[in-house]
Amino acid sequence: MSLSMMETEAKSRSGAEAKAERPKLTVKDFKGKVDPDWCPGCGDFGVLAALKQALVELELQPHEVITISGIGCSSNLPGYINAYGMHTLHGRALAVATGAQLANHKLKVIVTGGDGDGYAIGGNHFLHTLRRNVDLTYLVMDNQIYGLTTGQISPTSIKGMKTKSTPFGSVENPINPIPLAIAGGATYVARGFTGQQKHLVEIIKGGIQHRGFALIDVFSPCVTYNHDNSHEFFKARVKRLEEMGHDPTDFHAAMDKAYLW
Amino acid sequence: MSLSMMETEAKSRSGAEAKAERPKLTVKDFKGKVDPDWCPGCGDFGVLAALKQALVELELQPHEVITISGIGCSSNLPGYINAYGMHTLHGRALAVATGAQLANHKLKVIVTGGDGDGYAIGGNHFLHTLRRNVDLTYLVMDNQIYGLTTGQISPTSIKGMKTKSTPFGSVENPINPIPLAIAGGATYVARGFTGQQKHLVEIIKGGIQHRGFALIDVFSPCVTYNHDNSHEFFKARVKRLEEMGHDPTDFHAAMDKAYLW
Amino acid sequence: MDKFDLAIGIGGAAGQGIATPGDILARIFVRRGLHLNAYNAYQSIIRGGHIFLTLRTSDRPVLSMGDKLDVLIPLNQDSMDRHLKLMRAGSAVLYNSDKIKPGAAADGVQLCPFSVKELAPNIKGDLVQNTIALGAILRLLGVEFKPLEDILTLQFKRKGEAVIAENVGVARAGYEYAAAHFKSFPFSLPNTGKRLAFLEGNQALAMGGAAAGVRFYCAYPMSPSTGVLHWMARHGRQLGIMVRQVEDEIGVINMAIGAAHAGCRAMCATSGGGFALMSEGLGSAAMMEIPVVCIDVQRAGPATGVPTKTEQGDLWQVIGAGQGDYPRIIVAPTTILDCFKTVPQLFNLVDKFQCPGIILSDLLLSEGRSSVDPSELDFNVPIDRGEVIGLNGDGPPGNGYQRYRLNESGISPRALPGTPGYVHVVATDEHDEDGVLISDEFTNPHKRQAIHEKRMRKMEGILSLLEPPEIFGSRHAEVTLVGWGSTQGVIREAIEKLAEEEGIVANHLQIKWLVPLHSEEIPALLSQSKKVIIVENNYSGQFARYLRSETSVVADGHVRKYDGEPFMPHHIVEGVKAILAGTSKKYVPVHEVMV
Amino acid sequence: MDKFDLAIGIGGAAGQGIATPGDILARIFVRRGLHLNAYNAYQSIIRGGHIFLTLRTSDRPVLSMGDKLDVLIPLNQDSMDRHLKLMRAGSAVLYNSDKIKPGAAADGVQLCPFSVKELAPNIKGDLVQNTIALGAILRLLGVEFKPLEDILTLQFKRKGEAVIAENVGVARAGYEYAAAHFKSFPFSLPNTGKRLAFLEGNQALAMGGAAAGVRFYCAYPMSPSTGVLHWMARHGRQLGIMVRQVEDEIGVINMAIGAAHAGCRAMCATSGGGFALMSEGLGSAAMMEIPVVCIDVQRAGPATGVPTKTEQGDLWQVIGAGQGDYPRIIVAPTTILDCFKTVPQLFNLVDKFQCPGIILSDLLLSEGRSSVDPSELDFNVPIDRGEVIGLNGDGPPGNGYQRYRLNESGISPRALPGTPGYVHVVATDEHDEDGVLISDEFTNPHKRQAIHEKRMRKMEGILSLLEPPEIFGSRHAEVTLVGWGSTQGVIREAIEKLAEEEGIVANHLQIKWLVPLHSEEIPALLSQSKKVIIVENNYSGQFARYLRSETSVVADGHVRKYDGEPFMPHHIVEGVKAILAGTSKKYVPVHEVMV
Ligand SMILES: Cc1ncc(C[n+]2csc(CCOP(=O)(O)OP(=O)(O)O)c2C)c(N)n1
Ligand SMILES: Cc1ncc(C[n+]2csc(CCOP(=O)(O)OP(=O)(O)O)c2C)c(N)n1
Ligand code: SF4
Ligand code: SF4
Ligand SMILES: [Mg+2]
Ligand SMILES: [Mg+2]
Repeated sequence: MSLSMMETEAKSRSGAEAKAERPKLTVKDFKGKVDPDWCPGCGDFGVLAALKQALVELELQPHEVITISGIGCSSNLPGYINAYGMHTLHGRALAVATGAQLANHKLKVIVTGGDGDGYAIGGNHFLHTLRRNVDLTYLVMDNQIYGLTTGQISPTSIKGMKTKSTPFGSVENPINPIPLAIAGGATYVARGFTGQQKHLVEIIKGGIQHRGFALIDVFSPCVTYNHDNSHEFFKARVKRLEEMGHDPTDFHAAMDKAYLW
Repeated sequence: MSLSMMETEAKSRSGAEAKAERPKLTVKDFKGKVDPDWCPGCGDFGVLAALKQALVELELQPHEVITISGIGCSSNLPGYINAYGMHTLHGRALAVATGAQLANHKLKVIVTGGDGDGYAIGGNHFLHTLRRNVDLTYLVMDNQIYGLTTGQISPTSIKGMKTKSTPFGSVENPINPIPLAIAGGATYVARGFTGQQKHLVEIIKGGIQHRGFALIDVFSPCVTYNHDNSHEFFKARVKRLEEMGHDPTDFHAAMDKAYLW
Repeated sequence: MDKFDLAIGIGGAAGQGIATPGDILARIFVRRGLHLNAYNAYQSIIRGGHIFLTLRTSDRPVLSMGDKLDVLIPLNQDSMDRHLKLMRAGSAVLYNSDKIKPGAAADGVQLCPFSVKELAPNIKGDLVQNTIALGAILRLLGVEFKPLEDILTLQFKRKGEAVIAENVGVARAGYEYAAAHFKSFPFSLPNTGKRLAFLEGNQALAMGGAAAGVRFYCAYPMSPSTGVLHWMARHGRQLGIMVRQVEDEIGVINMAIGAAHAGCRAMCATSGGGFALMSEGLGSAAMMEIPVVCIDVQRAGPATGVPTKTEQGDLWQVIGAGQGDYPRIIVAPTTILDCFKTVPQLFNLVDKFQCPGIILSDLLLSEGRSSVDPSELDFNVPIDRGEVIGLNGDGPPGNGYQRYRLNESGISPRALPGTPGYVHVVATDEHDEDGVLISDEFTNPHKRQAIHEKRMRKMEGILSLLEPPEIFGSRHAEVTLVGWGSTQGVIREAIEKLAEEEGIVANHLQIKWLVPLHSEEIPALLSQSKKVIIVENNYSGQFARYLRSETSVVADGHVRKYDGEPFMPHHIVEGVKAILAGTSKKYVPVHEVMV
Repeated sequence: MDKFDLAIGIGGAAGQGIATPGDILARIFVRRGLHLNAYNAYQSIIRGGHIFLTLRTSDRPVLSMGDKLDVLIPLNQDSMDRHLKLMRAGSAVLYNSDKIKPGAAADGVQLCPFSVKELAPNIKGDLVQNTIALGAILRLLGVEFKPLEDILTLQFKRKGEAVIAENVGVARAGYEYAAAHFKSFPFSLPNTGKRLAFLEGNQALAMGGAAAGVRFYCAYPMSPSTGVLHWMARHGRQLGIMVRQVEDEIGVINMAIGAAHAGCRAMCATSGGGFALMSEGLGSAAMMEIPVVCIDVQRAGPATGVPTKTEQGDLWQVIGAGQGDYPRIIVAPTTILDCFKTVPQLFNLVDKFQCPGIILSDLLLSEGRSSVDPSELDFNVPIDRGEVIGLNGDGPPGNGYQRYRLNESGISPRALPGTPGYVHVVATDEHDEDGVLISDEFTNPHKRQAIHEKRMRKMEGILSLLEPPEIFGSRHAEVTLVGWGSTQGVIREAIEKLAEEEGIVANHLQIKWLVPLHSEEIPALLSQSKKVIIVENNYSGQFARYLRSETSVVADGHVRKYDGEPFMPHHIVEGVKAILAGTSKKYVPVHEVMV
């Protein structure tokens, strides 16, 4: 599989805008009210860290940002970061976030959730948010499993995967969110991996600066319920497209790379 | 836009199976209990005619077929054909049809609906039916409008289209179901036009014979509420890929052609 | 002087252009200060089928479509056949004799045939018969031609002189033909001097939203609620209301919640099926404590049901919507004007109490039309956004701000995202005063109980602000008719009829505020009644059962209708007679006409 | 002889492996024919937090988790701190003294510290303390070591001799250390000679489905209902049940409806939030007249609420689910065994009456575990598929078959798709006897009324087949406790306590069949009661309000709990005392332990 970043209609915000002199903050300033209760080793720690880092580097302040999630282990993120937050219903984060963004364009709206939340029950909002191209940054902590409900297949689980709901192996083909998002009209699509923090921070910053909808699908291993797709599994397989000399604006290339996984 | 047909994992049924000698039927035998109450000139008449013709040519009998629809003008089709039928809730036809097919593999399940029913409210079932690849034939009467509710935008309405819900023009990008279906993992994807009956009959037959999920998106003009996409509009624009010498198994080519519209 | 009361029925197939003559007549009536009620019986079909528009006008407020027709204008044979039998002595039937043949008419019914071929020999199309009939009916009503000429001129202005001339000519032909061949009515159309407005229920709901300062409206089309979306889409721009059509109703309610959380007054509308899909979202709004208003325009159910027919069948759905107990307000406006007034009232309540509000309308109200005194359409209504921090710029320093601070009222000030110093998280999971989840690591039954009670305490505060219902009519009535929502007008009229025609004195209790319910006041009022009859437009007596659940009140009888058509006054009159006579405890009228 | 009744509490953090010793003890108990009840108080968290398992065993049926602990095994300091204060004279506390320090204990509480370092010096990992404690507790209970050795051997068979030896060794060390250092209980664990089974509620529901001949099961995971999916997924293959995880709950209910229409018995399960999403679909099943069963395992709401805590908060949601009036059956099983028995009962009813059926379980029942007499788990239950044509091959010639033929019972024979000669369309739009839509061109209020009445007539037929509820206990009781669904056991036990400890004679009425309700029988039964107290696990008294809506019965008092934890017997006892003493009409107990 591949870590990628593709931006059509490249309209990044001029860094300037953000630059109005404002207190220099550190990641500590974004520490939430409580510590994450994720399992030790959960990939989501890496996404949280990268998000905080990105916010610091973009010189955003806690009250300017709102993180909006659905329900899932990953969706608990808003409780672990010092910013405005909404912990909405399972699968509904994108719809709520769209409403919030349309109602207040000044908000930096960051949607944080899981593969089940976003691609299973939330699939229809996902499909239509892609084409609506509202200014949202969507961070999917993709662990190819339902973590919070203790381990069932998700839409990104590979065929044959054995889980509590598929003890004899999943019979369904997984979706690949990257080509799907491209075909659906997304204007910024990236894939990250919690094992590559620098790259992850970069694509999150890119997504937040991108004017329009940005999908960032992050391989974020579930150490408790998904032993097929472990940290090591990804480490062994991920490539960085930029390093592979990929031109982020070439649609075909993007489609090819999208299928590398 | 283009009329196309793409079949990966080409596992068409041997005509043989259907050939066990059985009464020769005509389209009259598929006439429903009541006549369609569609507006005179509605494209859906063409889809109904092509479907009946396809069933006749495949030598299927009314009791072997079940048409399953949601709600909409197009979704009224099951009432107009002599076959088993279900007129389910708006947007839910694919889910119901999947259940019926899984419960009785012998049934030829044909799902008939509209662009709003299938791609708007039914979008999530669409997305997941694509990858599930259950043996269904999905006929979408795509008129780029909500007909039954007297004219609002649908997900396939072109940007800028003026409707009762968008009197100043739609601000949203339409979805293109063809590339979406391909990226979503569909194994048979075709586009038809009610103005080209022979081709339409062929792709419907192909879809029914295809083992797995077949999406057939048919341009079926709404003469009452969509004057932007009229019969003439399509006539002037549709090309036949087969005539253009398109190789139905070339993925890239398919993706290109998919975007021809 | 005797009350002037005239009902005109225009019937035909979908696509025959019944709306136009209806609108023109309506405009002529209200411009003369006459009151009006219009009900259009139609079907979920674009062409064909049968549509029947009942236009009733009077010099006094018109409460319902009434029981009788004075004028019938059948635009095709089908409509003639369905309705001629209902026409009584003194009435007139206007029709195109080229295509339509009358059947047997009752004595004293004036048949007024006219030939389109003769009167408009060289005009093509079916619509011309409507214009001729228009001219003729105005003549029968003793109205001068001018008002019709003015309206036609206005109407076809964009189409140019020629079209105007043609239509005015045709109308005049009808007018003069009637003068020469038909007997005018013994009265002529009054003119009260003042001018009235003319409103559809959905339009009133949308305008009520505008008056309430709604800034975000989204919906997924669903009959019979779509009129609200159409009005908002057309007028949103100049009113500064963002309007969006969403992929489905789940998206709708959640998008509205997002907008509301960001500080907008947000509203959406749907019908029963869409409401079912929204029910989880409504509970989440109550849990996060975000104010949002949802309109459910009821239609005949269950499931897809009869999309173009009316019913009061969603009461239990709306009361039960969503898992668990949560605070919310449910209100059923009683008239089209009340639709307009209810929306701002409800927004002030949901903003104050930070909970969802649901308006229960129905097809009768939402797609019905009625005259309204323009002075009643007040857009400068009081607005109370409740305790909101950051609505107008930054708030005071928010040291130690707690979103869900426990208190007596159950209302904790809410801060809008973007406000410095008030950073917090709202959650659909159970949480503590700080918004920290107590569903996982910090599970705590005592905190759970306290915060749950805080939310539910709002219901007492809400009830204390709601206007209690009152008995309308004589204290010494033999029977009290109880209704809710849209049936107010027809019940009032039935009560008049009972007095006039049957010598039965009935009074009336109409319930508007359903949740919370005035469960002290209502039984107190009804304890004065000799008999109680509940009138509602559904099968199972949803309101009767709800009223009983809150008050133990058991009615002496029930009048129910669930065939898709609204009550006509005589249906209720017959029901009350049957019940008082003891021949029935539950009376279900039969709808005479096949519309 | 005095009843043997022992409760063991094992507490610690998620991930400390509390389940294993729990299961082992449970197995030892049921193998001796002892009855058992297990309740696991846990949280929506994968690691950390606090979990507390209460295992209660007796020589007589165990009705609830009870009020007291005889043995406490805290696996960490947190659990020691939370529970030691609850331990009373005669009880024992076993803990790893290397890591855990006791606080002040009440007199007569035996503290039983053991050092893992000493007893298992060269074994790594936290889990070893569980095994040592297991050995020790069995010694205190006067059980020989053999049964534990057998089970450990079985348990670790796959892991090989070494592992077996290690675990058995550690367990024996604990066993012997206890013998040497701790005082055994004055009694020893009885052995009734027979063997009992041990079942979780969700497992019982799934097995009930298998017994009923379910052929299609689909679901979207949602706590606390997911156990049904897991059981089905694991056993579906060999049972010939197709099992599918679907993209969302809307897909679930509609897929189940499709499978049911094709002829399978189809079932699905969810919790409140998922049920909200299914509500539209359930109404459509009733409209198309397709039998389907949906289980709602309630959890604390509203919205996401507290996913791992129990409540009876969905009653009104389930009663109101979906727009319009439609026939359906709602049942709340009263015990874990009843979960198993209810599913086939309900399937026979929904098949006969061609409507949806809803089972209301809750976390207490679905994730609770109880001993069951294996002979009670009868898989050869009577199956009645109702009037179905084409189920076993083709039917008789279907000349003029009408899917929705009107008749007395409201039940029209249904034909399965694929059957020659019975081609028809089922519709969620209103339709005539032929299945032809009457929502558009053919709108017809008379047909609408007739077919709506036909559907609703089924409710009378259903009621006539339901077993009416009965009063349990003395006819001359001072008070009747009324409950519904899962609270049966704890209410029964509270009644025993009231008699034994307070000299208060109470009897009991537990309602299982909720819709349709025995609205004649229930008030008749309660009219014999001196006082009526309704006990339920929610804030607003959902059952009390529903009962009143159907019967006007108003209870004299209410005991309610809505903090997420289930009732313990003494909560109800205190409530009844307070209400009888007149100090309170609505008693809400405080849950003592912070689990
Ligand atoms: C309507 C509804 N259905 C089901 C659930 C139960 N549920 C909570 S989280 C979850 C899936 C979580 O998977 P994912 O989104 O991938 O998050 P992860 O835990 O893997 O990070 C489910 C099914 C729910 N809360 N609401
Ligand atoms: C839950 C729900 N929401 C909305 C509706 C109203 N509705 C019926 S058909 C329809 C859209 C029809 O559009 P389409 O599927 O494109 O069919 P067409 O009429 O254009 O053939 C809508 C919104 C409904 N019946 N149910
Ligand atoms: S269960 Fe998996 S996803 Fe959830 S916190 Fe643990 S590791 Fe992370
Ligand atoms: S409204 Fe449009 S889609 Fe509907 S029947 Fe008429 S032409 Fe066809
Ligand atoms: Mg996941
Ligand atoms: Mg359409």
